[in-house]
Amino acid sequence: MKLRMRTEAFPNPTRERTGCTPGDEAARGLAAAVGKTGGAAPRRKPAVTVDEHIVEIVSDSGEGAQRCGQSFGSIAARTGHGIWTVEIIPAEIQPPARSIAGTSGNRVRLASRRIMNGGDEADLVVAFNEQVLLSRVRADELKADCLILLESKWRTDPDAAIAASYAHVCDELTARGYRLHEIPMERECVKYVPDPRRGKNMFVLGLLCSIYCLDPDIARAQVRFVFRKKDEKVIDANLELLQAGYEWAEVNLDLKFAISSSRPREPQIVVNGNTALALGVVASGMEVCAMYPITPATSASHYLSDIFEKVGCVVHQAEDEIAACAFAIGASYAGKCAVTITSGPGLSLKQEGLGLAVMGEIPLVVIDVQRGGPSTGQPTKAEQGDLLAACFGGHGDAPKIVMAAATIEDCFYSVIAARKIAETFNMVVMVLTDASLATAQQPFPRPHFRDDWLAPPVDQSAAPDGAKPYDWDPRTGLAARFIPGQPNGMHCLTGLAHDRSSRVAYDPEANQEGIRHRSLKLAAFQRTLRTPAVFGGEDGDLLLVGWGSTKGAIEEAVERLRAEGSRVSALHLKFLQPMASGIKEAMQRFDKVMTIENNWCDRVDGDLIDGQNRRYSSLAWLLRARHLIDVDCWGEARGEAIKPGAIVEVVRHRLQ
Amino acid sequence: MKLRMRTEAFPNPTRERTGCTPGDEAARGLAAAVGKTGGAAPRRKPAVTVDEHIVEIVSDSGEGAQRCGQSFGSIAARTGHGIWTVEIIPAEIQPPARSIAGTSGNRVRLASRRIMNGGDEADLVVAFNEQVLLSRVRADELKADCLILLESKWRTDPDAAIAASYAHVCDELTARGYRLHEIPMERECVKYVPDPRRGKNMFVLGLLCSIYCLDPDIARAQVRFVFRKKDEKVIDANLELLQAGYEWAEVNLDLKFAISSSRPREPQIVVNGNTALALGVVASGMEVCAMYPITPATSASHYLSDIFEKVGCVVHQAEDEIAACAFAIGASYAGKCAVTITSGPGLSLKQEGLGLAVMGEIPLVVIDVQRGGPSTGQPTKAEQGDLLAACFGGHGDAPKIVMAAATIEDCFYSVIAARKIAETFNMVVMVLTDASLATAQQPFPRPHFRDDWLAPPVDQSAAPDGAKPYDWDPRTGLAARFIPGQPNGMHCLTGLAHDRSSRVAYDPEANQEGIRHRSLKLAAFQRTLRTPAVFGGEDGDLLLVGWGSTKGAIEEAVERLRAEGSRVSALHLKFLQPMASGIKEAMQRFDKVMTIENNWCDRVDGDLIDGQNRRYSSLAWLLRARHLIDVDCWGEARGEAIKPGAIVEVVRHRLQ
Amino acid sequence: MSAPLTECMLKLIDEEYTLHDYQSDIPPRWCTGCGDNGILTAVQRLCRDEQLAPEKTVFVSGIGCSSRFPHYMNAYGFHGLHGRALPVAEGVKLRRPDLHVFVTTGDGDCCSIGAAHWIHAVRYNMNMTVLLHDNQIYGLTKMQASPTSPRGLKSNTTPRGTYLDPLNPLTVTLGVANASFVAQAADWIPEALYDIILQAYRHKGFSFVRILQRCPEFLPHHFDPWLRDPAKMRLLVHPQGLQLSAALSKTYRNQEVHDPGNLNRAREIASLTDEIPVGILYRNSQVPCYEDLREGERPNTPGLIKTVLEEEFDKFTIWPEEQDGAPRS
Amino acid sequence: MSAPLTECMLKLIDEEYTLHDYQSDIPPRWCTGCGDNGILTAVQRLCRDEQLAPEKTVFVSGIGCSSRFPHYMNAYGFHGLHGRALPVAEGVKLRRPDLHVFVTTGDGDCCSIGAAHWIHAVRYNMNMTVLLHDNQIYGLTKMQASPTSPRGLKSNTTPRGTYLDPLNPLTVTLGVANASFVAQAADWIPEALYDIILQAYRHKGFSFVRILQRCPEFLPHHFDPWLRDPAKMRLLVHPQGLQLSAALSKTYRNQEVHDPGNLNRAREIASLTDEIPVGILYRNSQVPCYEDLREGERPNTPGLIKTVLEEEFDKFTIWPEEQDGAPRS
Ligand SMILES: Cc1ncc(C[n+]2csc(CCOP(=O)(O)OP(=O)(O)O)c2C)c(N)n1
Ligand SMILES: Cc1ncc(C[n+]2csc(CCOP(=O)(O)OP(=O)(O)O)c2C)c(N)n1
Ligand code: SF4
Ligand code: SF4
Ligand SMILES: [Mg+2]
Ligand SMILES: [Mg+2]
Repeated sequence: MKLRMRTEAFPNPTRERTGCTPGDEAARGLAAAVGKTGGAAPRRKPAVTVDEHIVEIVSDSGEGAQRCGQSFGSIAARTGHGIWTVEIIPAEIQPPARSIAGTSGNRVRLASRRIMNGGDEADLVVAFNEQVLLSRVRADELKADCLILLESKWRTDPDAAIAASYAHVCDELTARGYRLHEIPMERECVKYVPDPRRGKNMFVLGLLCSIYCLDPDIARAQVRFVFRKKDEKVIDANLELLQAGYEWAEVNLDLKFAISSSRPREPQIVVNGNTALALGVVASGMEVCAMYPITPATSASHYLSDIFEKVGCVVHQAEDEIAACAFAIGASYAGKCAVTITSGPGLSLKQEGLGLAVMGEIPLVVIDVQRGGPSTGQPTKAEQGDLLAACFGGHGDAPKIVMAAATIEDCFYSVIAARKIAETFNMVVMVLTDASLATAQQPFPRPHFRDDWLAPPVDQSAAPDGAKPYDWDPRTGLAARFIPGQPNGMHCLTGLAHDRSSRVAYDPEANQEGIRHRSLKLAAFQRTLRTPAVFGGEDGDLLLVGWGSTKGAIEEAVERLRAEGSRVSALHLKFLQPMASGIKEAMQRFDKVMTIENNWCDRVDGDLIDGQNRRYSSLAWLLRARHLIDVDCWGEARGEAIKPGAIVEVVRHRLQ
Repeated sequence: MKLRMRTEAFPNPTRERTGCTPGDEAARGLAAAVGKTGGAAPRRKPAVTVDEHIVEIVSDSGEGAQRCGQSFGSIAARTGHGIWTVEIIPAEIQPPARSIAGTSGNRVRLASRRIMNGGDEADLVVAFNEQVLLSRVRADELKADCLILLESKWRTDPDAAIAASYAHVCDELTARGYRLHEIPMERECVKYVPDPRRGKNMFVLGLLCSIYCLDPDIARAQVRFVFRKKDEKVIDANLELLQAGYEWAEVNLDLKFAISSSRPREPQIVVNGNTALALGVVASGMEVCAMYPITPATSASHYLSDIFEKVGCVVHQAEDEIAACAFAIGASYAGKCAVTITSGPGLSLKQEGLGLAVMGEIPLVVIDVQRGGPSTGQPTKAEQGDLLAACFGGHGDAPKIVMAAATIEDCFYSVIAARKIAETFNMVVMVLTDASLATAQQPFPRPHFRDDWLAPPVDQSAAPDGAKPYDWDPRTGLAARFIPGQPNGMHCLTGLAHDRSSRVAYDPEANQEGIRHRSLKLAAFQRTLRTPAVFGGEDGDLLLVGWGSTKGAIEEAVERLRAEGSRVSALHLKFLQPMASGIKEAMQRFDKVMTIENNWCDRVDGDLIDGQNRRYSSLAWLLRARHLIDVDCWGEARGEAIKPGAIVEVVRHRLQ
Repeated sequence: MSAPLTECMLKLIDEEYTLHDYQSDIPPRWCTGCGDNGILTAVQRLCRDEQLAPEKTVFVSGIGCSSRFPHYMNAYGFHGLHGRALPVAEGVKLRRPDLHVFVTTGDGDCCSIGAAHWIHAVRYNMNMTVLLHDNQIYGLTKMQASPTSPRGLKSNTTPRGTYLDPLNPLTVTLGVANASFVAQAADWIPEALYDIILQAYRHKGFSFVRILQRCPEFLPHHFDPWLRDPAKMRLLVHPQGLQLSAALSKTYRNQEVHDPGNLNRAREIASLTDEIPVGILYRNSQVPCYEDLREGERPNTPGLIKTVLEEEFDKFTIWPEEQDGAPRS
Repeated sequence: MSAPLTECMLKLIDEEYTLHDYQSDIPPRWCTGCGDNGILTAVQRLCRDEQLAPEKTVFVSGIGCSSRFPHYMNAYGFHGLHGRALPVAEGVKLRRPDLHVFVTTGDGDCCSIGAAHWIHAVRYNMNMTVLLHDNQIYGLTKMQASPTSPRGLKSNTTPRGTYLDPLNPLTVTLGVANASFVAQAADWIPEALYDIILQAYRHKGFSFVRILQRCPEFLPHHFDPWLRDPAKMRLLVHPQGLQLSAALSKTYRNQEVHDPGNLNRAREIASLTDEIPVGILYRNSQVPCYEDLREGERPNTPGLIKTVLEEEFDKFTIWPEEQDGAPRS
């Protein structure tokens, strides 16, 4: 059995295109426009060439910073920059205005090359009020000398307290070295629209296009696209605001950055991880997705609900996760391999059902978009806390396959692979992603549809004479299963211990025979896995091992560290249970091995924690048990993606 | 904080008493009786002195073999023998008569010394028909030269097929070397009772008392006790049958075994593991047990339902396991530390609830009487399959304490300890037992009640000014909790990430602070644990490590192996998460370390299984990860207690 | 278990399934006198009379004595998890309308641990026949109280008697939106049992039949009052409902003409405590089935999947320079 | 959050709790115009008028916008798991009859994932007040259909509209044995809301109040038809039920005199689809409370525990030779 694994980064042949080229058509058009509006003639501004920038746009939720950021990201991507966008999600549904907990927006990292994570602190932030700005300062998300573009209207706010707070924040931040630019956003917007609060975000988009020398045609096309469902008047108004922002920046701002870009040779798609998952479900040929709403998995189901019916398939919102799991099992049993999508708490509830699928050898795909735990934890935040529960969560001996998506592209292909594995081995396959992949966007090569992604049609042919539903192959543990409708295949599937004929097995031998063969399938599958490649050097002082969404950050950290001369490499695992062969050998080529995981492990600093009681990160635990190598770990449970810079820091420290 | 741990075997001062003493009062009385009934004068029979015997009584279910066996065990115990009884439970609720799946009965191991497990194959079996006898032969439960006492009526059964089958089985078994004695049980019984099928079991009890020279007074007292709720007529009839059996054996059987016995100096109680658990719940001072019926945990709840109301407490049968867990959490939250009792499938369902208790730091005791898994598996059979699910089952980082009861006595004290730990650390404490402890009986010293077993009364005093509900101690992670009714302690407990005031925590720091402290409590508790003692020698060639119900079998195997001269020792763990310090050092003193567990691990014999994919037994996995020692494992998933002989075999083989 | 292929071939010739074709080679393992035996017989008769192809028939159950049912049918069986039979059956039916789906469940399985699924299954109204084997006790786990156990019943978890009045599965079901077929039968009136199950099977939608079932093992004389005195059984008769044979209506004189279309009266009848109503309490053929509402207009062919995927990809695509740089809307 | 001790002392002197005493220092974080705000106000008024000691009052909830409720009360709060508020509340109440227990839950929390617990909580009839905030949508998770969403409602999981008729929480509750208090209120009639919650609180038993609650964020105009046209609201009035102020009965002329003792009529009223009934549908003060039925005759003192344990030990004891070798019965 061959599976198409798409873990390696996609080779990205490009043609170079650098510097700000105000000479081009579009810009001249705008310059002219600027002329027309009779402002001062546009000054020729030298664009500072940078390799990358991280830009944040933050506002109260509902003010459209998210849409602005996403559009900015798309424009940058279409212009040919490498991008990675991260949503800044308010913790509350409807937080009060100008509140720290309510900060909503988007972070866009744009670079001259393809990038695989959200990067470190921001270089430039656009804030709609000083409170949301503060929340980013407090969270240490801004570079020390970060550029700030702040709505200036608050300075003169009728409410004295607000005006004071605004002034105070401005003074403090300037004092602390931030480069503050106050911008009369609404004052400018009212010139074009009645309610400036709603139009602001497009004005800001214009500003940013000017500052980063983005192709105005693409910008306009993007705005049209965003408002495609609205009528012409709305579209025109927003185009006007875009232009106004662009002009205002050209005239009033001394900020221009040139980031070289190169349009890819082949088409790319820009989606977030959850959208990629949903597309993967469609592409896998599965017909049923049974789910119960839960953050952050739900948005995948939302998008899937939208498109799945177009291919005649069903998203079933069940009464709870247990029903969703049972429903999916029923559909799979009847020949329609199904998927159930959930997040941590849902995974805990499905454990019993998963055990039944294991026992009955019913193929099933389970997607867990991990969030902050334990219990209800931090529903909107990122964490990699469910690995051990995915491997060992159910009672009894219930072997499952556990894999994790490492990139947004991987979310798409992982689902297709999972369905194939599930139906080839009649097993439960878990796909782990997390909140950081769920909402992050990044371009990747547009997939080329292949028929072999799809499930074959349900077999309804008669079962051979005397064939048994669990006729386990002694070498692989595999058995053909009979699907309702197949003449001659009638049997009673049961969660009780059973023999090859699916009859309840009371004697010790029959029980062990079943357990042995279900376990054997995991080994059989393990033999099909390729040893993952080491990123960096084949040997050295330190090997960082990771899984899931941390891949981009870890590899970027490795690049930086190697650039400094450290002999650090990285190994990223797609399959966590079972694991590919050769991992031990890879680890042995390094003096130290450490996992980097976005989950908790005890720090050994306190006086209580020692080798006898330290609780390790999940992957470290698995590697130690399997390979008896002293795998150290470093992890955070801060509810956000790990930054490459943080990893660099940790490694520098460990290597001292 | 000091906890009373009762893992070490109890010192058992005794006075010797050996040989068969037909000269004593009781026996003379019987002899006389024999005379009266005009049978041949009782022949003086030399009693073969043996150190121990394993006796099985098997019948169709409903024929009373279980009652006979239990009584036999109690009489032997009261006579001063060491005993261990094991129930032989039919796999079906109401199996057809004379069927193999329907075999019901009891196995009694009686010895001259205290014994801690059910031993190996049987020396003598009493069977009510040849089919149930066959089931024991097939299951390899009988010694090669096992003595068989078989009801003979089938030989002349009107149904030719039955008579034939009977004759056939008799011939075959005799041919195979079993020592068969055909006994006209019913023919004898009809002399005393109208329905011999119902009285048979007491007749057999009489036989056995004669064969094993048990004190007739004690036998009679036992029969009176068994039928204490029945009227005198019933009691007398059964006493007559007892006597008849005794006489018949004295006259017609050439079998007498003398096993030396010694009445203990202090009172002992004889109960099974589930009864011990229920007594432990009462003794722990808990007031609420919320459960949902599930085999094999239910019988504990049955007995508890019977006695708990006498102390004004409640067993609540909830609508399902999730509700049972939530109900217990509610009671604990309100100051009444509660217990929820379940088995594998229930544990899987409770995972989400347990995560909440961890997050809210609500003390909770969870008892899991493990059964055969996965899924519905083998509900009535023994397995140790839930260890990893107990440790890692829930999503997110949910540290719990996991302990296992090693003996029946330990079932009692573990519950008391669990309640104390739970309330001292505001944690979830899991107590693992299994089906083999649940139904096995053995005498242990009658506990001396202590007030400090009980929970202190609920604190309703006002909370100190400005005190916070989660004011974590930076060194131990402990925080005082406020219980409803305490003035000044009002707060909103939440499953969301929260700060010291129990307010929803949105920022990274607060989230990590909570996770860190909840994890720290595990380390703080770990520091209170004593290093378990090695059984056998302090160093050697092989260390066997076990947990839970396998203790008796492992240690007996070690005794035998050491008697052969092998340098084998055993280490038994009561706490699995966290584990005591010093275990690594103990393991390092041996050339090889191997766990013995009643759960599945891949055999390395096949061509597919290798070090890269072998699935280890649960404890082996934990020890390998923690201590990086190449801990091997051997386990079975045969649904029954592991036999000391099996362990001896395995070890001999590994040591070659 | 599975009849050899040759036999199947023969079937195709003389088209006739006999009772034997529905009996698995595992002999039923219920206690003698257990009501489940009678229900099994009735269902096997139904399959024979309706000539259901065994390979097209699926029996889904949970866990319990009653849930052993599928093992004794020669058909596809799914003996799953305690309480989860209904969602499994829904999953089976959703994309396989060609399959005849039956669910056998117990009073604990359906009304206790499975209660949420039960309520929602009624609302989904998928086309399946649900037999609630209500023996008012937990049989398999050896006699614990069930939600339908009468107040005061002594059981192993209630040695001094249960504390609460029993849950009434009929009134609960009749309180749920989209209830489309609700009936009650008793295992000791096999003729009515058969007729009711037959109408349940023929009803397109979620047919819920509560069957009062004897458990001689644990509640030997539980239903004696009703067995002894037929007058305590109220038979619901109606042209659209149950019609009694002469013999039956001679024994059971306590009859009520009840129109299964009358919901309010159905609820009143369901609420009877002393008398046991037998018959069809409610039927509404107008309620749509979830599987029909969710049926795709077009079959999910590879071609269709490709088309839709490409459409979606287009929305998110960045085209190379050569091509139009603008996103397509 | 917790008032300093001194303040508590003062309380003991002038005995009077004010509204302020029930407000936590966390400002409610619901959307402006969210019906939950009105419910919070009504409950805080209730606590004030009934002078409930904050430390003796416990608010238990599940997960959802509505389940944030306990954070905003100055009392003990338990913001637990999605769907599990009721069993938690039962556990709290069982051994602490001295505590006033309230449950706030949502239509998804109670009627979807929590449905089994809901059915059984009604049957247990423990003395607590349950407020079902029914906004007919999943709010917290951003607009998915709920079981009570009207058919055709477009939501994120049903972009083409929901497929089924809504579940009716009133008819379901009225179908459950031991139902003892069932009422309906609407957040936009605060006066009736308050009166109904007050009677619910004063009823000894499980008081179930379904509150139609506006969710302006996701269903801005959802209840407009009923808001615009008071005639579409049917107010249930009765000496034993709701009594309307002159003002109220002037606006809401569509009134029915309904005796809360009449179960059959209650079920009919509950089944109304076009009109929204407001008031007390059913009340039965005779149903015993589970916590009373389970109350031990004797308190579990160490002395009693020792006595009972020794009794039990005796049954299983083997005495040393010196003592009587016979088991004690
Ligand atoms: C999750 C889970 N909980 C509990 C059980 C144990 N169990 C098996 S059947 C059953 C109830 C049986 O009663 P009922 O549903 O009425 O079926 P009956 O045996 O009476 O036909 C229970 C509690 C289980 N198998 N799984
Ligand atoms: C086990 C579990 N499943 C799902 C969720 C996600 N979730 C949180 S609230 C909610 C439903 C909210 O709707 P409702 O109960 O009506 O409350 P509302 O927000 O409308 O007040 C869901 C599905 C969860 N937190 N836990
Ligand atoms: S225990 Fe009761 S329900 Fe189960 S098989 Fe026996 S009689 Fe039937
Ligand atoms: S989303 Fe709806 S229910 Fe939730 S707070 Fe806002 S308005 Fe209220
Ligand atoms: Mg039952
Ligand atoms: Mg809602």
